[in-house]
Amino acid sequence: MNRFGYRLSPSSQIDLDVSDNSLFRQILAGEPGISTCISCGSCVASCSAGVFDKISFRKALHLLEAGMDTEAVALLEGCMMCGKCTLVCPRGINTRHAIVLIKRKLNKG
Amino acid sequence: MSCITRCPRKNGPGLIIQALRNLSQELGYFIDSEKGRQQLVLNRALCGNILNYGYCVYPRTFHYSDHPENGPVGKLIEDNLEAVHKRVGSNLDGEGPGILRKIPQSDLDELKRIFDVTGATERMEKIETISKKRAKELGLSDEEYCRQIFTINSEEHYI
Amino acid sequence: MTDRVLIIGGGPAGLEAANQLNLLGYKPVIVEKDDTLGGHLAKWDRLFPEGESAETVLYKLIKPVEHTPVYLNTIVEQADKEGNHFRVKLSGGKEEIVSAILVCAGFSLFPAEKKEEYGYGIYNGVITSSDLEKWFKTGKGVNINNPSKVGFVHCVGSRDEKICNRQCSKVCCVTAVKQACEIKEKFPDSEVFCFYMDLRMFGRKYEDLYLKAQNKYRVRFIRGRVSEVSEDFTGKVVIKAEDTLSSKPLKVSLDLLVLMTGMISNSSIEELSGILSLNRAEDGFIEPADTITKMYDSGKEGIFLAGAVTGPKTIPETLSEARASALAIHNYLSNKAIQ
Amino acid sequence: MRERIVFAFDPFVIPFTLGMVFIILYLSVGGFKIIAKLSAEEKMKLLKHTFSFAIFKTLWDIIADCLLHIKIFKRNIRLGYMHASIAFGWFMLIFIGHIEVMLYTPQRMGVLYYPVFFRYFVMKTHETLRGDFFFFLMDLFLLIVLSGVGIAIYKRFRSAIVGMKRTTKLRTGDKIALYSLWLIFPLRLFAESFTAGISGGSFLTISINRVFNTFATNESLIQPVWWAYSLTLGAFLFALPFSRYMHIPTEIFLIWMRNSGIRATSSRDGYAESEIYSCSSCGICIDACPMAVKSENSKLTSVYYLRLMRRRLPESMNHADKCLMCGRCVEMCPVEIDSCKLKVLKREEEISEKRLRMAYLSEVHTNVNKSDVLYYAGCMTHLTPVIYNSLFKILQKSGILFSFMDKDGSICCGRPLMLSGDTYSAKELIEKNRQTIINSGAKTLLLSCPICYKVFKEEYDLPGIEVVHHTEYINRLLNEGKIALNKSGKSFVFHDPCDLGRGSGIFEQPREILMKAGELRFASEERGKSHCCGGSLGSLSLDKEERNGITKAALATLFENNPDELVTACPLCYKSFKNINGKPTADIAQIVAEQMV
Amino acid sequence: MIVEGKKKIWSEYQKDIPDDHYFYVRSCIRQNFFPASEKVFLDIVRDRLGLDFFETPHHTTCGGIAYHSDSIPQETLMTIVARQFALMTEAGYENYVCSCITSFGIYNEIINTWFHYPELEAKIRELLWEASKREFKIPKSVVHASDVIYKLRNKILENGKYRLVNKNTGEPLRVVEHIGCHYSKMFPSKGVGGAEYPYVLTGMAEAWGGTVIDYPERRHCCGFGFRQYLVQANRGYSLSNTHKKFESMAPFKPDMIITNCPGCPYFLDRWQYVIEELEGKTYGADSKGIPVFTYEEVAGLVLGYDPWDLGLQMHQTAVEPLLDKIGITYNKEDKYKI
Repeated sequence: MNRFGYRLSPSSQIDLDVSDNSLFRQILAGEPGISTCISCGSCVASCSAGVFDKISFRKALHLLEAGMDTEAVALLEGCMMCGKCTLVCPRGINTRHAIVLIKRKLNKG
Repeated sequence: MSCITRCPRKNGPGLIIQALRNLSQELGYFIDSEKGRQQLVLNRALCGNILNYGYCVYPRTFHYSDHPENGPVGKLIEDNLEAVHKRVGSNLDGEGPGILRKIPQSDLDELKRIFDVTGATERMEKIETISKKRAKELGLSDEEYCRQIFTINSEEHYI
Repeated sequence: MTDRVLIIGGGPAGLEAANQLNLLGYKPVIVEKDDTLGGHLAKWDRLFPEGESAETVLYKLIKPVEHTPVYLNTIVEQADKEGNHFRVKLSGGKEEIVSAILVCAGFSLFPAEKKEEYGYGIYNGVITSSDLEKWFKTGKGVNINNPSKVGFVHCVGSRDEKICNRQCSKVCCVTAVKQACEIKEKFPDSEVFCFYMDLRMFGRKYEDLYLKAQNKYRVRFIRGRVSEVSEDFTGKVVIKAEDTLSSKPLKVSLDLLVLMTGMISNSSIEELSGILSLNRAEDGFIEPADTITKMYDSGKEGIFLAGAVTGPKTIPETLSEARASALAIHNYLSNKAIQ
Repeated sequence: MRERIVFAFDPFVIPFTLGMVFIILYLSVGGFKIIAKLSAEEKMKLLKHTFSFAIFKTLWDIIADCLLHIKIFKRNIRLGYMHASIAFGWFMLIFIGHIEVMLYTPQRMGVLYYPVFFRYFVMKTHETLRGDFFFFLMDLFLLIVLSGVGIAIYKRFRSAIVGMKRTTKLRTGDKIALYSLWLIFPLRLFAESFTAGISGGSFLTISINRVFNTFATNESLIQPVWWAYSLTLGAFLFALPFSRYMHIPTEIFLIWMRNSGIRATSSRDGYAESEIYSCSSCGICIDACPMAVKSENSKLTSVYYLRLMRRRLPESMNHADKCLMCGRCVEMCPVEIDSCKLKVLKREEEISEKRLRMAYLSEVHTNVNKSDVLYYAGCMTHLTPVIYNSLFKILQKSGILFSFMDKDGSICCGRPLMLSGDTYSAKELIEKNRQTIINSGAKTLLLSCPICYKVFKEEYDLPGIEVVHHTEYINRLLNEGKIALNKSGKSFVFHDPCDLGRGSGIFEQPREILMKAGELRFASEERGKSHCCGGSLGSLSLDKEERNGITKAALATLFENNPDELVTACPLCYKSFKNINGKPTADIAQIVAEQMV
Repeated sequence: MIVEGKKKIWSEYQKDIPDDHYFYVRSCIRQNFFPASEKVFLDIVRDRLGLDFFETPHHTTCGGIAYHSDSIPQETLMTIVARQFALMTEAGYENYVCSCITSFGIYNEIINTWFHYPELEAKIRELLWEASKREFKIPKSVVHASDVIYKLRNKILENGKYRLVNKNTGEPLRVVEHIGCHYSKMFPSKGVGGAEYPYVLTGMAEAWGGTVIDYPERRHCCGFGFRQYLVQANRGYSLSNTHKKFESMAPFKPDMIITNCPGCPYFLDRWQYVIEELEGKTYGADSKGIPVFTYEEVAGLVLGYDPWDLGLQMHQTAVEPLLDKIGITYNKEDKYKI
């Protein structure tokens, strides 16, 4: 630590002019349904992994759209792909497809 | 307090936070959080200044070592405090009215009585006793404990 | 002698009531404080949910009552009950003897400059939904050239204790989504944001409009009330809000910010309610006798209510209330005739 | 019979010879490449298989599939005859050709082209019964092949006669190979007929010789006909690797490898490559695929996938993602290409980062109380509680103690994760479930979801524990008399869930149960050919409308003989049908629970 | 920017500021870091303008910082404030002026709380009597010292020697006005010009010839945050607030910053030094930092006081560039002569 004993703490504010949500746009191209998400949380409520781990597809979408890719993917890490979220989604979004696309895009670096 | 101007339901989020902090001190939960533990150094500094000098902030207790951001000018002011204050016309530790005057002991006693009567002293003692207990549990001397709570920031507050 | 009925307010409610009263054989008289009929509808471009043109709707309402006597730029100055008639003094020295009065004075749009933190009237990039509607209709009023980023702020002057209008104005969410689609239609490569607290798309086909805005036009809906608006060095409007769904504060600079101003009670209603001694709620809207079964009844004999004077309403609701009041007047006058 | 041409060579043989050399080289290089890509263990299997008695079964399979095409006969007799006649007929022509060379001109044994153009190089000296016999055979098989080619030509214009609604369009490579294939045998006929006067022939060639007597014996015409024959042969051989007919040689190679137990491990190389080249683009899988109910999706069926994979084009990913993994095309494919496995492998290659993802599993402690029967609902059954409630009623009635493994939230069985391509993380789930099951000390693992059943059966190593689906288990309870059903007047149709029927081979048990519960009616397509319900987790990218379309198509086949109630045995099928089916839909456990005595 | 829009809002927030007879209370922070400012204030109002500003030596801190750092409960704060009012009542004054914005916020908050909960006021009266045998009356009006200077801004201009104008280019200086959060954010009607566009400092700057910059983060907090600064571990948060403000005002290239709360100049000034040390980044036209002043210092400069009498040597960010811009004569040597 520097001689002052503290550092400039980074702002948690997202600047939409600068944030790069290219990953979100790629996923959107692959699964256009995610643009119709109304954040009702049914997916998170029915999530099998949600019982054990902090996993939230809804929040991941939001973080992705704000360009915070690493935090978004960290939320999807424990997904078991069981597909219950797709079954309960009132907007009929293929959430499982979106999660696969995210996992694939992420590994390509 | 910018939140008060903006709340469409006329609430005061800032005041609610303040009430919660007071509550956590009353019920003793403050000791379990990093920011809560800092209350000890705050009480000692602020209440110390008020009861001893009648000011919330007092130059003689505002050490450059604790406030390096005061910069070289701050260091210069601290090194020749009396001279600087005389130069700018303050009445440091002087009698009668004026800047940073010596507040008569009678007024300080009144403040002490106000502290006793309104529960401030009781609050300070509670913070002291609980903090001493925690310091002993952590096996730290009082000085080390204060140093720790004064400087350590786990920095997981902005995720 | 056929009964004459005074209709205060020449908006959609007044026009429809006049038409119905004509059909029922009465002689309605419309008093309108502005210089044109149609109220806010006349200043509107397209209506939700399917974008019908406001002009054609207005034409359909005005056409059947073109022969009805209308006093423009006139307000009611005094009205006293004489037996079962009313002697009504109108501004400009005119006078009418009528057997019933229908109050359909409508609503006023919330003056956006009262919401200081949104900078209406201070920053050029900030306009209201009615400004935008006027621009769509006439191209005049505000200048909008190819904005690349447009923001819509919901609940401006509604659901806000600070400006004493705690109620929801019902129509601005749908209007915002409609206008968002219209902006994307006109400027396809613009980015459109909607800042909302709750998206109240309550009616039929409104959800389809919302769905279209989401997947066809890719309007970005952010749940968070805009806290303040300012102007950056380049003249762009910078807004700050929190995306409460990812609990992250955010800021974005926009070329255009549209404030969805809500419906508040008509500015001239205070004086009118005094004249007719109607009882007003504390937010200024007139209280009907019974909000469920008797929306048309003002509680005073011979005086009836219709439309947004009793609270925010969509145009279909306003028209059906106008018809209900016309019928109520008919029942009132016909059984009065029996006595 | 003696040689007519001195050096037994004539320029017209060159195109054929070049073609033959080219195809032999191409095949050997391809074959070598495939074997090289196999793992050492797979190579051992190949060797072990070749030098064991099993090789005879492989030889029989090759004859049955590649020459006689028995599987296609089962599907459609005319289609079967067409394939068999050409394949077997051509094989016999080559085979007998070699015998003739061996008998009459043994010194020409090594010459590559000799057997093919035998009739040109020899002159008939005197009648021998043996000679006539061979000539007769050659003409007979030529006639058979010609009949096959006739049907093939006709089929190309009206494919319905062979029972195929849709087939694939021909690409340029296919066209060259096909048209040259069509020309080879008629030209051979003319060629052999023209020289029948010299080299002799049999009923076919001699009769044609006489018919065209005027110019048949004209010396100048013989050369061009043989040239044409050789050229078409050459053209066919050169075009072969770039056409669908490459499957002729590669299928033999494939059967040999498959029978020695080798399966695809990568999406493009090794065994997979031989599968891809064995696809004859026949298009049977287009009709088979439930997705093809929507015309755009028929472009995404397995045949097009294999084509794109063959040409290494990236668009194949869309096909791999959309596939329902229902296995119907694999079931119907005459060459038994496991395109589902290939597509899953393709998905696996997309998730390159193989690392631990389920860190939270270590902190999960599902305490399961000891009992013989352990019931695992799985994620889907949690969405359809009526199934496990009925099942519990049945178990209680038959006095069986059981414990509910994933009562408060299930750790997924791992199959959906594997289907999505992340087999590495799936192993973490499998390992966790495995420990829980083994620690519970159960003897039987009861499942109500076929998707879980298949993965528990294939991927889990559960020593001493019987994995059983609730249809099997209920049937056993009924047969042991633990429970009994009173027949209701209702008529049922049973929908075979893909993973239960095709996937795990359970067809009879559910039907036995339903026969005890009421009148069982047939669906137009059932058992191995049962239509996917549309809800399959196999597909990643199908959207809601497409799934509903598939469900409706499946319902059409199920309600062909309008039964009162549709019964299935999978929570996902149940949920997919329930929303759309007007008529009552139930899981088999429900029926049993309701009609239990 | 449509300036008339702002003027319309300013016209709605007319605050009545008494002309004379004030009971003056000092600010702890101002006395510590900008002592000269308080001296100049009294010098201007008493000597130059002859107004009656009474200061009793018995008044103490209002305890605001301790209250906002949650060190003392609300009753204690209220009793201390009650004692201050008692001193005023004993001195026979009715207009209360405080030099600190935090205090101004405290007084407004307490008076408003008592207004809504009279029983609390009664309880505090008892506690005060019990502790110090004093009686108090609620002041007729409570204003902040900057309101007074705002009211006298034109008088100061008349006696002024310099104006906030660039000497060589003749252009008005680009001034950033920063209003203390507790001035009008809690009670907009208590601030001149309301909470969104407070006019108290703008009025001064424009009266004395400068133009005010409206940058996006103009209403953002300077970062004091009480316990966010007093405890070293949290200072990172405090620093990031000021950093955000400077990043937002940088494109406008301001010449100076004028503030009315004592804490803000200390942080806006010192954090520039720390940002330069930590991030190596400086702001301002010639990137030698933006000098920060209290309104009294600016008033003093306009009136022609010697910069070193105004205590400008106690600033960390150099003020000389600005003095040269205005054309104020000063001699370098005795900047630090004590």
